[in-house]
Amino acid sequence: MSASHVSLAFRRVSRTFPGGVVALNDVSFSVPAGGLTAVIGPSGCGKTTLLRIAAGLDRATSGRVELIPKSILKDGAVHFAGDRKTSVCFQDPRLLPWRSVIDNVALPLELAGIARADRMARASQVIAAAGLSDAKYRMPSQLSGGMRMRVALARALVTRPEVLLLDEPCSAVDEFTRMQLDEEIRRVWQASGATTLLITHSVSEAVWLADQIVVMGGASIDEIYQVQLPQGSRDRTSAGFLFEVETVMKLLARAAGVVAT
Amino acid sequence: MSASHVSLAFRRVSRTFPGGVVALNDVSFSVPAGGLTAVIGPSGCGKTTLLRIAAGLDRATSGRVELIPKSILKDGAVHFAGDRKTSVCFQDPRLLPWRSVIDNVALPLELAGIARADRMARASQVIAAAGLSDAKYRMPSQLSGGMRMRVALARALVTRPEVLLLDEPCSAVDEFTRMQLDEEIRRVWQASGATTLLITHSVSEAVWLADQIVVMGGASIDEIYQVQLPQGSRDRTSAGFLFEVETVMKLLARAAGVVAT
Amino acid sequence: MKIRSIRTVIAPAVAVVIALAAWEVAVAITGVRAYLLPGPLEIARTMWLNSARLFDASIQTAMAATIGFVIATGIGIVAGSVIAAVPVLRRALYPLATILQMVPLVAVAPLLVIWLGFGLPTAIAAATVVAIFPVLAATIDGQVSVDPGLREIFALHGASGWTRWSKLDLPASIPNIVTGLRISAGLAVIGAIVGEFVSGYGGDDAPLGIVVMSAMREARTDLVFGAVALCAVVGFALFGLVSFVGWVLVRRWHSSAVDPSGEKS
Amino acid sequence: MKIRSIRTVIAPAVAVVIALAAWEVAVAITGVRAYLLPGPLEIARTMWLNSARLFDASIQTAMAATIGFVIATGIGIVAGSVIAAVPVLRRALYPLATILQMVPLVAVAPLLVIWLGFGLPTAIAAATVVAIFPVLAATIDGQVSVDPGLREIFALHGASGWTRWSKLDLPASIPNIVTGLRISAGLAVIGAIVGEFVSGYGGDDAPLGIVVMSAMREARTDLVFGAVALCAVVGFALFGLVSFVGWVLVRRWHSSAVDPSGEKS
Amino acid sequence: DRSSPPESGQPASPTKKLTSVTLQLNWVPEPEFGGMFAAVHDGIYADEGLEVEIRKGGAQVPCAQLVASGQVQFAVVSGEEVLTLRARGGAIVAVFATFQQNPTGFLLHASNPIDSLEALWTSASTIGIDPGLPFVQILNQKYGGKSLKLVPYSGALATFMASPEYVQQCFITAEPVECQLRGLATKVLPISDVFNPYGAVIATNETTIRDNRPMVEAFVRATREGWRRYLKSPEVYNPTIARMNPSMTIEAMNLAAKLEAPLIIPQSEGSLDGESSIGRMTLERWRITGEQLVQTGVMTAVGTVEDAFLKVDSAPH
Ligand SMILES: Nc1ncnc2c1ncn2[C@@H]1O[C@H](COP(=O)(O)OP(=O)(O)OP(=O)(O)O)[C@@H](O)[C@H]1O
Ligand SMILES: Nc1ncnc2c1ncn2[C@@H]1O[C@H](COP(=O)(O)OP(=O)(O)OP(=O)(O)O)[C@@H](O)[C@H]1O
Ligand SMILES: [Mg+2]
Ligand SMILES: [Mg+2]
Repeated sequence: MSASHVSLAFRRVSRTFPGGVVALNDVSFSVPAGGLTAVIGPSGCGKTTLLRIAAGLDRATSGRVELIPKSILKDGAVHFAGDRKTSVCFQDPRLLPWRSVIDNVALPLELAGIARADRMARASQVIAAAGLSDAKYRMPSQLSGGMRMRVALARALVTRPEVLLLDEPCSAVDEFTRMQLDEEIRRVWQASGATTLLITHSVSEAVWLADQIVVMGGASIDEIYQVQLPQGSRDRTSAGFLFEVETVMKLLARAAGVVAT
Repeated sequence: MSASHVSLAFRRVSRTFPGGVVALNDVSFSVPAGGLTAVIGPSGCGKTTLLRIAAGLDRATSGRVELIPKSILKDGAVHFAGDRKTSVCFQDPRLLPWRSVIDNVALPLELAGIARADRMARASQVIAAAGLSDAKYRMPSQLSGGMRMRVALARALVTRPEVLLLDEPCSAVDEFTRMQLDEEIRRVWQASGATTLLITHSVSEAVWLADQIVVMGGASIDEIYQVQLPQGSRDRTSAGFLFEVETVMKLLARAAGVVAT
Repeated sequence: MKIRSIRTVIAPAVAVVIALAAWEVAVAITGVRAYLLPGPLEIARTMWLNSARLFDASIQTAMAATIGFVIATGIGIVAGSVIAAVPVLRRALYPLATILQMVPLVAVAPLLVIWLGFGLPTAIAAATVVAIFPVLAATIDGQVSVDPGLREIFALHGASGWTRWSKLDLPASIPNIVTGLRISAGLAVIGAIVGEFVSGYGGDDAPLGIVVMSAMREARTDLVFGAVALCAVVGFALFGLVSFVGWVLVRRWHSSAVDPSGEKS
Repeated sequence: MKIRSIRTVIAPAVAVVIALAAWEVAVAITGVRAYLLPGPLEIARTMWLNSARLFDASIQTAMAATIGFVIATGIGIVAGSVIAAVPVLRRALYPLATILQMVPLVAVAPLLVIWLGFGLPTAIAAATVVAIFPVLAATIDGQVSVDPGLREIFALHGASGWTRWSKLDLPASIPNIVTGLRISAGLAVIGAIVGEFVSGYGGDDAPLGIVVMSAMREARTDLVFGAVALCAVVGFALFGLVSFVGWVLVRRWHSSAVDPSGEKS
Repeated sequence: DRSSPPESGQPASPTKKLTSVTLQLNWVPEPEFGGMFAAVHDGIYADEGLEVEIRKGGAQVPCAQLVASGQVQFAVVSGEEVLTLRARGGAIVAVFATFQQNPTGFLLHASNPIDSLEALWTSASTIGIDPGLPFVQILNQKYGGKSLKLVPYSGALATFMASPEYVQQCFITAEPVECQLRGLATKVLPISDVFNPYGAVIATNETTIRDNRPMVEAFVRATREGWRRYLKSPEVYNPTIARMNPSMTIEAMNLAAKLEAPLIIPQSEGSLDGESSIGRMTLERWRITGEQLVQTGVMTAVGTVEDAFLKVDSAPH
């Protein structure tokens, strides 16, 4: 897999919903080609809105999103074609209720016209990585909440995308499953060189995965923090790691308007 | 508010789903009257199934759930009447899409026949505690994912129930909002003396709130841990707290079959 | 908002105009005889010449159709809700209700006439009978498929019967019921017309059904089509009303009406 | 599973038996004349005495109704999907389609007979015309209200048109379409009967519509009701088939069919 | 193939190729079509080189339009339908008038004190009648009829049988017979006194006459002969009719045949032996009907009544 050459830049993006809710106010930052940027911030601060605009599913009221070199600009919205290989994992699983786990995971491959045997093989692989091999042929209604989210994550990773947008993919699972999934995300990210935007509520997840952490507070950016640890050799128990987590936690506390205890 | 006199006991509860998935295998423990027991365990280990059986929404294949002193036993299933004041917060928000936030939160009071002015006042109070005052009149489709879960939690807390069953109520929110919600849960729990079962993925949440932590691994109980800290004066930064967290984390790691790093 | 409502009116108007123009041209080209298929212009002329009679007839028929439709709506929603709520009834009566729908009206017409007499009551009864099943079926299907997750919320608070119905089942199934009502609206008009075939009064205050019959008898196909056009107008008015009410009820929450940028969980 | 399917058959059978018994008793008590309303026993006797003729007639009518229903299903689903997919068409044609439904069949019957000739083709066309709208409306409403969250998944992968339709819109709207088909099933039979009214068959193989007409003329109300009962049987068979197919398609995922203990997000 | 093959009489000579034609009835097979069935039964059509398929009809079958547009060669329609459709541009032509006297009337319970059209039309009765029948206008113009309640004729006799005050239109040889067989005493007020078009007219279209006039004439001759035989001994042919219409008993058919004979046999004709002029039409009668239709507003002008019917001589070609 060659590294992605697409970088994702938000330029003064604002979004006001009908009714007057300002979800984003003048947000600017960029995810370098092949980089992994995490977005953290309190609930309701506009993270999902940001991701939806990046995915072309919503439009900025002003400002624009650029995909460089291949940018398509139109009223501030980016429209991805299928071949652009963008994957999104939404905050809710969004599985097709009439398809089994493996058929849900294989859906993007199916839509890309990949042969059945191939797509089953690749889907099985990510399903195994998500710890769902036993549930491969179950229907969504037969899964636990965390399992459903893992299926959704597997579906996002199965295409080895160029641009990967993840909205709290691990929030419904326990800390150990989360670590496994983090490893899978990193594996896919590194193998494909995808330009990745990860929304998360876990600071340690952000520090472990990201090059850069965007801390949001109420509709705008509070701080952009560059993680000081080298990729690939991060150790959750090391002092350096804990220090970074502490630092980001403070930034988040400030953004959330809470005095950290 | 008087303390609840209902204790919740699981006696050799097993649940096998049609198709052969064993979700619970011989699970026994009890939540003392007015106590708060947390359940932690890897994704898919049977936590939600346990809660559903306690709520009378699913039936144990064998074994039974007892509500003491008022136990109603019938084929291992417990059927709550409305006056029993059981509240459940499910893993997914389950809001009525045609009702605003405040009308969703007030629903249980409305169903209990409480007058409009009263229920609006009480609903406004829990909505404020959940940090949603600004969004009181929005429709569910206008909320962020975390906000929806907070509405669901507020709805569970608004009745000051005798038995409170919470299924990962805080998984979709950031760590600071989570702390606020934890405080609200504790406040309601202590004020009402509700016998509470809390499913969570956050060990520190479990340690901060619970008297007792049930650690599950693959369909059965791995360990039942009594938290050694006095209720009401727990400090997340104290050495004692961090030690407890460490200990429970190890139990969870063993249950999850992961070598803790 | 404003642009949208203008479009809602203009688009079907344009479609109608195009369809009529195509019809006129087709009639002119094929030279089909007027007693078989008159062109829209000729029909319009006939309607104009007979406007007083046709107006009265339309009012009569509209009344029968509307009253029948309202009754069918009431019965359909109530009976559908009861049937949906009680599994035994659902199994037993849903199939039986379909039979009701399949009895050709003309076959029971003598009975209807004896019970209800000639004129409006029978036309109303016919409209009701024909319009009831779609509402019933849609109500049942809508209420049976209410999200079980929401059901559980109500069950936990001991809400059942009337409370659950009014606060959950009914609002949740409104989109289905509106679909059913859209179908029923048209059928009510047909039912009224057929009812008039067997029970309408002749003379000056003849309803559309009788106008159609006598025009057919006199081979006045232009008048037949004129009357048919008015049937369509009546039905269309009912349909529009239903669609509007449905839109008002559902716009705040149902996915098809929600702002497309709103995320839905 | 087995118990459930037995119940599915027994419950309506019991309901039918109860309804028939009540009818017989009511007829006996009120002493209503047989030429107005014969009791079920007398109707059964007549059906038995005319079984050969009625059997042939039912086959004829069933054929017309079934073929019409199948055609209506095809056109309804295809046209409904196209209309749902293109907003301009939806605004323009949905209202227009309702008009189609409101044209009384008898009024256009001469045209149908002249274009399609006698017998089966006209009866099929009539069944199709009458049955098409419920499928169309249900298809449109079902596909318009597909979960926008799932829509976005497909949009992101550049799936549109045929792919999105076959893999998302169609499966997601199957429950709606099945409701529409349930309504259409009954209407198709009515349509076939009315079609037979206008396109009499020659020979000995008269369909049910003709049997009804001639029996009415001769005040043989028992035979009328016998024929009507068979109309109901035909419609009921179609309805049952639709319900069964719907159940098979949906049972694995739709909430109304899922194991009630299954949690749904 | 739905035609009834000849079962007796002289079979057609095998060398002669038969021309297939269709006759569309406007009701189910009954004695009012007896002559045509007799002609099929005895092979008279076949002798004339015709293979005739008789198609059942019903209340809603658009017979006049069908024959005018050439879907069938022949159809049974009413006299006034020929003129109205011609006024609307239909190329329909009458070739044989079965009923010399209008067979339509009003059916009343015997107990009903009304005994004339005038008494009926000035009463407050409820009358079941097909909307759009022209004689209603004629009666209105004559007697007013302001207090009458005109309701659609449902085709069902049950309504009549259930209500003693109720009056309905009838075919003189059909409904009264049914009532008589059920022991219900009735009386009939024929409308031929005020409106007397030909009844059960066999019509064809102008194209058929232009292209194949000999065939049309052959058909008329054979039909005429069929009627002569049928009226002489209807019981021979009624079983054939009954086979196509099992809901009417042979007994009822025999009775109906007796009742219809005086309406069919021209008044000039003493007996049915030898040559017959059954089915003949006169310009005078057609013109009167046309004028009445203009009077009622159904048509605006009488037009060329001469072209509305075709006289076919009885003499063999
Ligand atoms: N309706 C069902 N039919 C079959 N299997 C089911 C059904 N519901 C749950 N299961 C299975 O039962 C097991 C336990 O599910 P449960 O929802 O209790 O897990 P959980 O501990 O709540 O997990 P999570 O933390 O991911 O929510 C899982 O393997 C799941 O796949
Ligand atoms: N369709 C909408 N209409 C109106 N307001 C909306 C809409 N969607 C979102 N909002 C509002 O916009 C703000 C940002 O929402 P967003 O979903 O981006 O938050 P978030 O950062 O993803 O939160 P969470 O962590 O809880 O998911 C919230 O206040 C929300 O209520
Ligand atoms: Mg979000
Ligand atoms: Mg769970």
